[in-house]
Amino acid sequence: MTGALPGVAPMAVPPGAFLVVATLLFAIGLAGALLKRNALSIFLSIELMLNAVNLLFLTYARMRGDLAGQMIVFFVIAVAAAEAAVGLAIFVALFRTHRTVDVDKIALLKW
Amino acid sequence: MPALSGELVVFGFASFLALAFALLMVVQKTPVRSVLSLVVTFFGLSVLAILLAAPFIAALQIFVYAGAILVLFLFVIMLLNLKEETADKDDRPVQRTLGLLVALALGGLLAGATLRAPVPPRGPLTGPRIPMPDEIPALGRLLFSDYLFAFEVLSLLLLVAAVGALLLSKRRFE
Amino acid sequence: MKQLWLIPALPLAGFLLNGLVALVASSMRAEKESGADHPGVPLPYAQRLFHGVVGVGSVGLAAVLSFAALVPYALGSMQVPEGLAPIVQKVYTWMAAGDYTVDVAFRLDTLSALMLSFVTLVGTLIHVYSVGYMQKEEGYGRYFSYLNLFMFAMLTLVLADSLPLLFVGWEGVGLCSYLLIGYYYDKDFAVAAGKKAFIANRVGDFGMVLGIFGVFALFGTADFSFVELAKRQVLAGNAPLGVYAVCLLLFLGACGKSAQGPLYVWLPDAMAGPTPVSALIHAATMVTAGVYLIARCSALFVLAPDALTLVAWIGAGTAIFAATIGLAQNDIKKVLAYSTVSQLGYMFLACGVGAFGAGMFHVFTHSFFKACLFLGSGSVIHAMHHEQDMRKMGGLAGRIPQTFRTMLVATLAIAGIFPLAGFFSKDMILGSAAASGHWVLYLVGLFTAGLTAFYMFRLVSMTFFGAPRGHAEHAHESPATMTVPLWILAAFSVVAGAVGIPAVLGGTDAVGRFLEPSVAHPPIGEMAHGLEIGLMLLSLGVAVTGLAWAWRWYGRAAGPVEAVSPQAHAFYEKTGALGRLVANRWNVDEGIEALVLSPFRKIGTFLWRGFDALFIDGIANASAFLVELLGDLLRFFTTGHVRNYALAFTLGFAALVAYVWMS
Amino acid sequence: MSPALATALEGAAKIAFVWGVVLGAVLPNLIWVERRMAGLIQDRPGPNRVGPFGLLQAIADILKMFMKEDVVPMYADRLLHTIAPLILLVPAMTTFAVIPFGSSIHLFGRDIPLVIADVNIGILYVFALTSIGIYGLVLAGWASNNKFALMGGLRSSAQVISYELAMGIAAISVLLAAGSLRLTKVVEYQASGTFLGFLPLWNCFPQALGCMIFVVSAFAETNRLPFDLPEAEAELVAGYHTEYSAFRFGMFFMAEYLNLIAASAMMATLYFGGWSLPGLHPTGILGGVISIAVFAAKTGFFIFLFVWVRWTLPRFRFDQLMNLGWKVFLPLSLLNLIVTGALVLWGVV
Repeated sequence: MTGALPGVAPMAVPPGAFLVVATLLFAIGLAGALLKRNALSIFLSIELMLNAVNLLFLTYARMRGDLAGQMIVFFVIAVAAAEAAVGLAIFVALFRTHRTVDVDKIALLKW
Repeated sequence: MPALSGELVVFGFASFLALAFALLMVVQKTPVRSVLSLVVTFFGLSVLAILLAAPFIAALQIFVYAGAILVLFLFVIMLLNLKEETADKDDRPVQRTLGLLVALALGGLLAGATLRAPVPPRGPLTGPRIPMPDEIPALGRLLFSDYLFAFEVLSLLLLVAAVGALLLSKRRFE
Repeated sequence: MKQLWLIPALPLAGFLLNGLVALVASSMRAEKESGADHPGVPLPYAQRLFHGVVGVGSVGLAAVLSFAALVPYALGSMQVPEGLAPIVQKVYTWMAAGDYTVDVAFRLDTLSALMLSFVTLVGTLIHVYSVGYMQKEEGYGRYFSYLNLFMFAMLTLVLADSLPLLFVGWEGVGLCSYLLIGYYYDKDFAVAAGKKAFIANRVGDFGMVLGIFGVFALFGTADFSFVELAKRQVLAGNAPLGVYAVCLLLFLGACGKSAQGPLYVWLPDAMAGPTPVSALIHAATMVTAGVYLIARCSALFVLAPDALTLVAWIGAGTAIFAATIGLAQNDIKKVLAYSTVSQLGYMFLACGVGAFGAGMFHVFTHSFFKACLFLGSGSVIHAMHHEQDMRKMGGLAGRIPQTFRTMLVATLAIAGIFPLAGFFSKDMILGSAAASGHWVLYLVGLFTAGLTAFYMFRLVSMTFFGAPRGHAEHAHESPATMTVPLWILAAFSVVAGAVGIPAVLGGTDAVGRFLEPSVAHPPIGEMAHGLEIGLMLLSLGVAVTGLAWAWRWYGRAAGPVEAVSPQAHAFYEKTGALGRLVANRWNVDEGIEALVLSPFRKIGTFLWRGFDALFIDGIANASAFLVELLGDLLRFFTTGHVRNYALAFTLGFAALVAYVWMS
Repeated sequence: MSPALATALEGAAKIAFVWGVVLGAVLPNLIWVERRMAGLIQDRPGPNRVGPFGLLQAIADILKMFMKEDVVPMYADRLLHTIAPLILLVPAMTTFAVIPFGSSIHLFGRDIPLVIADVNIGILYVFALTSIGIYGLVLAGWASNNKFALMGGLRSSAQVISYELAMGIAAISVLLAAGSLRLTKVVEYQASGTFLGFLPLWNCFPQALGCMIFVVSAFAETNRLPFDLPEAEAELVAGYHTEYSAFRFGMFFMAEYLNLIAASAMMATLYFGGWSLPGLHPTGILGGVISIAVFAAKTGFFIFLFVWVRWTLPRFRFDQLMNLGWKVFLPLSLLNLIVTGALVLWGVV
């Protein structure tokens, strides 16, 4: 793992550790998204994945000593907010019509 | 591997917290509980963010994610009054096993790839250097100069999302 | 006058105002009484007043402005021998393609000044007239908005400084003509007539557009500076073949608009529109646009003498042809329509022999007496409660004296009786025809003059003299709004000739000199004064003969409707087939139907049934079928379970990552 | 001793001081004050038996709570039911960390700023914690497995989220003026000059609207009357803490009052110049003490306001509450933001 760029304050914790944590979180989130049947839980898992990526960005930002990374995280969080609002609204509407949010029971994307 | 410093301890603790509760979130059957475990995970993440010299992002994480988005989740869960996932027997074993495998495989792949990857683009630094004592003004300046367009678009997106959510969750039929 | 653009802009504003108010009002009415237009239900007085004021006011103002513009210019231009330089005012750049730009620019030179003078004058008068004539009409507002729109288009056409802009006006007047012919849209024949006019014009405009392209190709510009270029080439004395083609194309356009040659067919049918419209659009202004175009491009035409000769022959042919048809028409407006066609023929004849000034002069005078005649006929129809068949009229002289007197004056004018306007203009044409050595054309023109005199006086006699037939007893004179314009026009048809009194009669052919700077004047042979005088007397004699003959046959027309004139009847009996042919308008419409339309219809049917339905649709259906097959195939992959999709997606992503890593 | 150790000691001392004051002194008396005020306003004596003027009433109450039986409903979610009060309590107690309760005093040869942690994200920190506090209510409501409690939880979450918006935007305009998220900076800014020449530069003057919004929203955030919908006795028995008893209930009780105190402190800090006072330039130990006193006085006033309002105003209806939050306060706060921006732009403030 190459260290930080020259001219950037060294980190007490090896950046690689952060990266590993991030990827693991991502994997966990992915597993959740694939395994859960409750739409809300899936959504939660996706949020987790988003945050894993955020962590990745922060780490790289720190490694490069570049604020841009944090900027991107900021945007991701904001977009996530919008996405959550709409997604949850969809689930509410869905529940109203189908009385469930179990994605296996709602196979609508079908001919 | 540097010596066991305070920072390292904090890192270990925080990351453990994050990972453990993330797992908990996935295995949890009760939606409410998984939400809560995710909240804890986010705490861990925000601690990590502070370690990465991004206190603002850390606070944002708590404020927006834990404080708003996940509360929204809780709110919806309670509104729909979702109890435990009904019928624990998953009628799609293939999906289950395959999903698990793929998830693990991808996780491994990504871990490997990220570790092998060099520090991403070695171009000139766009923003000012971190860590710095107070990065918030710098962030603000960046936000309203280089990222202004993105920022405006974002505001538009939020507006649209708000309207859309309102429209979707409005009771049309009764 | 600095703002030429105001002149067309005013009627445009009027159009917008009138149209808007009319729309709103009619929609409100539609809400009140179900159904928009109730024929015969007059509008509320306030609205009528508004439309009238706006309609007349805008055009009248435009007229005032244009006279304020052209009078000083004309006077100034008369002072200097070579005339003043044209005033060109650019409003804005319309199109810019590369280094070539088309501006919306307006041009005031002697030619457009001449046109401007009578277009605005007659236009205003006819607007005034319409206020009275259309009073009872439901579509009052619609009518005035269209009329204003027409004035806008016509003025654009006249003032345009470039062929493209002229073409805008050209199409604009075409559109308004269409709209106004079909003004009574609940009558099938009106609608059909509108369509006919539009399509016939399309044929012409096709030539027109190509002509414009051609001009651009020849001179690298389409604004009227090309005229100068053409002029210089006159000096150089070389006429490439292209010029010839372009001239023919432009002439085709002119034919369409001015109802020449086979394209005349739409004009008689156009009489389905309200009479003032026939007067304004289909007699005085729009139909002369063709002549104006030729005069405009005279410098170009001069380069292609053969084309000019063709113009002359077609003009002469149309003149006599239409005149013969005019002989046997019984619909008062139809007679006038054919007379218009015939007179336009004269104008083209003049242009053809190179006497563009004479042509424009006739345009000028003709606009007055023909407008007067049409308005007069309108007044008659008004008096007869929309009866147009002359056989059902007669003896109206005493009942509607003003109409009678004005129409009589106009008739004498068009017949070419000295010293009325028609005499000078027509005689100038005949004179130049003779002078240019086209004696055949001269004779044709002369004969046509006789015919003109005959059928025009026939019209007057059948309408005003003899014993009243049909409901002629209870005819009543029209309101002042209609008679006053009649008188004014009549006055003009008396004096308008004064501007063109030839040298021999002690005049100073003012028009000719006036137009000199803006139209070409190829050398036309000179005539001995004696001969000139002689020819004048001759044409005068012919005209008088025609009048007398008409009087003899129809003057004391009485008796039953079908046989108004025994002599005429007998005559047609004698001539037999020919007579019937004339009475049937030479079966032109039937001929066109047989030779042009039905083949086209057949081709269209084939393309529709055979090509479109089988081939094109076949392709579409086949592809749709294939897609469906494919869909049936893919359908098995869509389980509809989100998680499956997610899984597949992830697998793909994993594969991608693996690949990136390995490579 | 090493600077690190000194810093640690200093921090510990400050924490001890703040919590000591808040928990030991303010909280119990606050309970007493509230009940006495209630009495006063409702024209009855109120607690006056235990101790002089019933001053020991609070102690008595607390003792009672600890001695009562702690009941957990049968079908409740035990875990969540247990931790819910804690989730509510902890943020309430940690909020004070960033609030500057005084200028700074010079002690033992070191300059000690009178704030526990002067972090550069001060206000954000406070908001983050309050937003965490919601979980306490929501979970309490949900875990009790009781419809009233659930309703209470739902209401509280909806209400708090809604009013956080208006509150946050109001606060943003404060930051705009102060130019920093640091609460110390905010206070210094307010102490720095005058507004329109004769007023102190307290944000409550240039941003009267924002101040009003913030104060009212604070009532909603702390679930105090007239916005105590989550625990509306009339409709929901006791709302989210219906199923709580003994010291668990006590925790909710404490948390509510702590939030109340924290909110008052925030108002004082954001809008009323914190520890500053026009013409007062605290120096040395005495100055520090005075500044603390000033701060305490301001906070005290707002606490009093809270109590006063509670016993004076009737409760809103929930839809009214929501309308007020979304349709009135949110636009108004935005307006306030714009106006403040203009003021800053033209250098008025």
